[in-house]
Amino acid sequence: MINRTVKDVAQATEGVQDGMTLMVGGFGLSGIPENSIAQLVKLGVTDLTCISNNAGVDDFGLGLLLQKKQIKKMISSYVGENDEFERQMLSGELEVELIPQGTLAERCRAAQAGIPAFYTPAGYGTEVAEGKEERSFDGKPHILEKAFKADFAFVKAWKGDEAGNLIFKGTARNFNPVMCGAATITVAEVEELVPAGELDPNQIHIPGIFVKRIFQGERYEKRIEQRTTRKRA
Amino acid sequence: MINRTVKDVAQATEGVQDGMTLMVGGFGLSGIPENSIAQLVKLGVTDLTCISNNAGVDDFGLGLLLQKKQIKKMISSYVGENDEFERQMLSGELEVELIPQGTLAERCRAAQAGIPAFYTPAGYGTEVAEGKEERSFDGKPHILEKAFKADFAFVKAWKGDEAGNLIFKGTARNFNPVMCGAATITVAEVEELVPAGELDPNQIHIPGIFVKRIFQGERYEKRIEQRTTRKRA
Amino acid sequence: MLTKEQIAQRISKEVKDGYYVNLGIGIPTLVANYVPEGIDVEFQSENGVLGMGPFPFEGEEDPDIINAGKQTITTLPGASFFDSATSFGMIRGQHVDLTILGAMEVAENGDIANWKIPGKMVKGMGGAMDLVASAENIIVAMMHTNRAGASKLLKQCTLPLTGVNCITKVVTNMAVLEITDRGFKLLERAPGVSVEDIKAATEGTLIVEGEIPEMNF
Amino acid sequence: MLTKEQIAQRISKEVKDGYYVNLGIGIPTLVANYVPEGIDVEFQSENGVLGMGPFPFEGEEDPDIINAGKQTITTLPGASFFDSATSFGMIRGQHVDLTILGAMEVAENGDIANWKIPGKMVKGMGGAMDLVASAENIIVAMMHTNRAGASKLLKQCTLPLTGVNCITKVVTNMAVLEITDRGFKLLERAPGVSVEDIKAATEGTLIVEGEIPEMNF
Repeated sequence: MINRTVKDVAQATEGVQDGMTLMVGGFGLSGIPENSIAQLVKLGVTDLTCISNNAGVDDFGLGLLLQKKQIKKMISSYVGENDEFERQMLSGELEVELIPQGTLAERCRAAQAGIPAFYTPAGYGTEVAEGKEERSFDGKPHILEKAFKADFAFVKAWKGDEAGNLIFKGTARNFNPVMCGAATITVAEVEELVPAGELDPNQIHIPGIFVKRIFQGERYEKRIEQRTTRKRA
Repeated sequence: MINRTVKDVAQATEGVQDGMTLMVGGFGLSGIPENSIAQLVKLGVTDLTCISNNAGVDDFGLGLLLQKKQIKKMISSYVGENDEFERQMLSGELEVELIPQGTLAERCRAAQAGIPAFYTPAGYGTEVAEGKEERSFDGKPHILEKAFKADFAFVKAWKGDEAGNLIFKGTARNFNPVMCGAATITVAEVEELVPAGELDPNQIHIPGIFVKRIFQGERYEKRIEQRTTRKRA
Repeated sequence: MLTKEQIAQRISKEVKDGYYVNLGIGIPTLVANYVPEGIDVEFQSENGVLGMGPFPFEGEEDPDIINAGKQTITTLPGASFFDSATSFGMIRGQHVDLTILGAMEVAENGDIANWKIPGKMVKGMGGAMDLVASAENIIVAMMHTNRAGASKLLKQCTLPLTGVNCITKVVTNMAVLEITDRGFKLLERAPGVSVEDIKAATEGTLIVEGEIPEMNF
Repeated sequence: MLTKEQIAQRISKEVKDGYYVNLGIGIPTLVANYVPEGIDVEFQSENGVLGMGPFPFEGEEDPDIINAGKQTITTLPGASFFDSATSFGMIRGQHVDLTILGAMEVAENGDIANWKIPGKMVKGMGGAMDLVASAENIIVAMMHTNRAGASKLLKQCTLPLTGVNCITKVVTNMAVLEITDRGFKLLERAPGVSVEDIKAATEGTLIVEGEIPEMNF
């Protein structure tokens, strides 16, 4: 067994530098790597390019990095619900590249799986296709999309073991698995870190080979963005 | 819940016709859809094109279809361990297309995921690349490979539920998940079929949306190809 | 004129037994409330769940179980969770039978614009571009005209496109229309709305053939 | 001359702590037996397992747990199972640190041929083409010459290629050689084998610089 554990978030984020490209897991505020984000704020690294489906809210998630103006560019599919984001974007301080959500997921997966480029119909005939190669397959037009390149991927899982194996919970899974191994260094934080052998090898969502560093996170807030409920009958 | 169950293998294979292209899961004899293969023999359909990593052995797996000369063409990565296969191939009765194993898996996955084509380095500079587009990404040469098109996919899982959700066991997983939803009709046979709700939604390997028909198979032989053991100390 | 709830109710009749359905934010979300008993469907949400159920009871919300609108949800028996690449594999691979989404504009050739208004804050397309480029059966739920009274069913979209030649049907507060090679084919009128009213509110080519029935609910 | 076991033993010294390793069939499989204590490695098999252990005890064979050679195996703590697409994602995505495989021929530019002999029954390339096209660190384990005594380390491969410019090292029964821009660079001699012996058995360009040490085990 190859032990992938590091002792804390400080060790997990070693090597992150100004100007780097980071992948950050999560959908909305669900399944975001809370500890790693807090540490990036603490480190004060700047000029970051962040590949993440969303950009958090004003005071949580990637919003915390935006507050400190640490992000130079966001690559996302949807960036609503964040006033500071809007201010920086409209003032030109923040560069934003919007891409279709499925393309975002597949460009991560391509990086993970060593596929340099693939064709997708998403975005054909729209401004997303500008400057991209177009080609028809069976009469249906597609565009060529390329694998992302990133320096670090920060993901959050539910359980993990010393070998770096990960299990996710519910829809907190989202982009986290596809970002594992899609960057030079993948850092996984988990709610519960167990010894190797405790997880059923059949039920592992991401094998440890895709994870370079793993640690148990602390004090998960897991904020709910839209609390919707129904009344009991 | 959308119920994907059919009553038996006869109903599961309805619509299979001469000349069709079939995907068949399994690696060696591990994780092969034993019941569906037996039924295809019984149905006597011929001129089949089979996409399957291997071709079984003389008297088991796809070898049973080869015995009856039901297969016109095999698309595989490795076809050893089968004398009848060799005889038909050398005599020209059987057409064989050999492709790299990772490309085979990815062409299935591409079909499942609506990716018409992708680039891979596998096979560049070899006869596999003949007639295929070549392109370099970051200075590394790749070739363009296309998604498979198939009429039926026959897969075998360990457990499944009425909704068509599948869970695989050990390395019997192999090509089975990537063939689900990669053909017009996917037929899954399982060792144990349970009511919807019994499987943990976190632990499902293949969601039922990728499976059109599911049934509980009978009398699994699960033959071992290379029995290797060690002595107790 | 239909209310938003009535638009959703009318669209629910397009949902057939055995359909896997992706519902967009807004009116489409309401469709789930009107699917009749005996019609088995499963709702997919592109953030990674199939088999979505109703909202949770108060106190039972789980931050790890949400839909693409970031709302807390529950799951039904037979549900599954999966990652975003698998989720869009379902969508791109045409395993989802029906997609229902909102729009700012629809053109008579099936183009749709629903993600960007130049000069305004752009929030992004989310999964909409993947959905419209992939799905074979896409119904748009929208108001027939904008707040200023201008038609949203156009000869050509004026806003940046989300997808081209992709919409199959439009259900508005005034009518049900099918996109054909020749333009918007009027199928049904909302109760109390005349063909003339619909003509006046439709900038794109409107095809009216024979008697146009009133919707029934 | 080294035995097959000794070739495997020598290669085991190339396996570093923390490596994920894919072993081909034949001599490469034997390498697992020689990895020293204290070196933590995980063996990947391309049919879908990471963390392979030794063969099972008699009576404990499981037909659902095999390696790419179709042999029954066991797993160690920390192991995982996955599908074939994920498995080759590991390989193609260069997550596997070291690949060890056999060959029929290796050329001085790093080309390899190991899957097909024209006119003979062709069994297929299996995962070999993906492995050699993707991995950054590939060691070939082979005999220096064929049964007829002809060199298998060539200027150019004569058999259909498995991959081009991809091999980093070759360990034979006679020598350890590194593939460089200038050809096969001789690093070590097998005990009792002279530089002249190796020269005579190598058809490709052989680079001999300084004193060539004997391997030590």
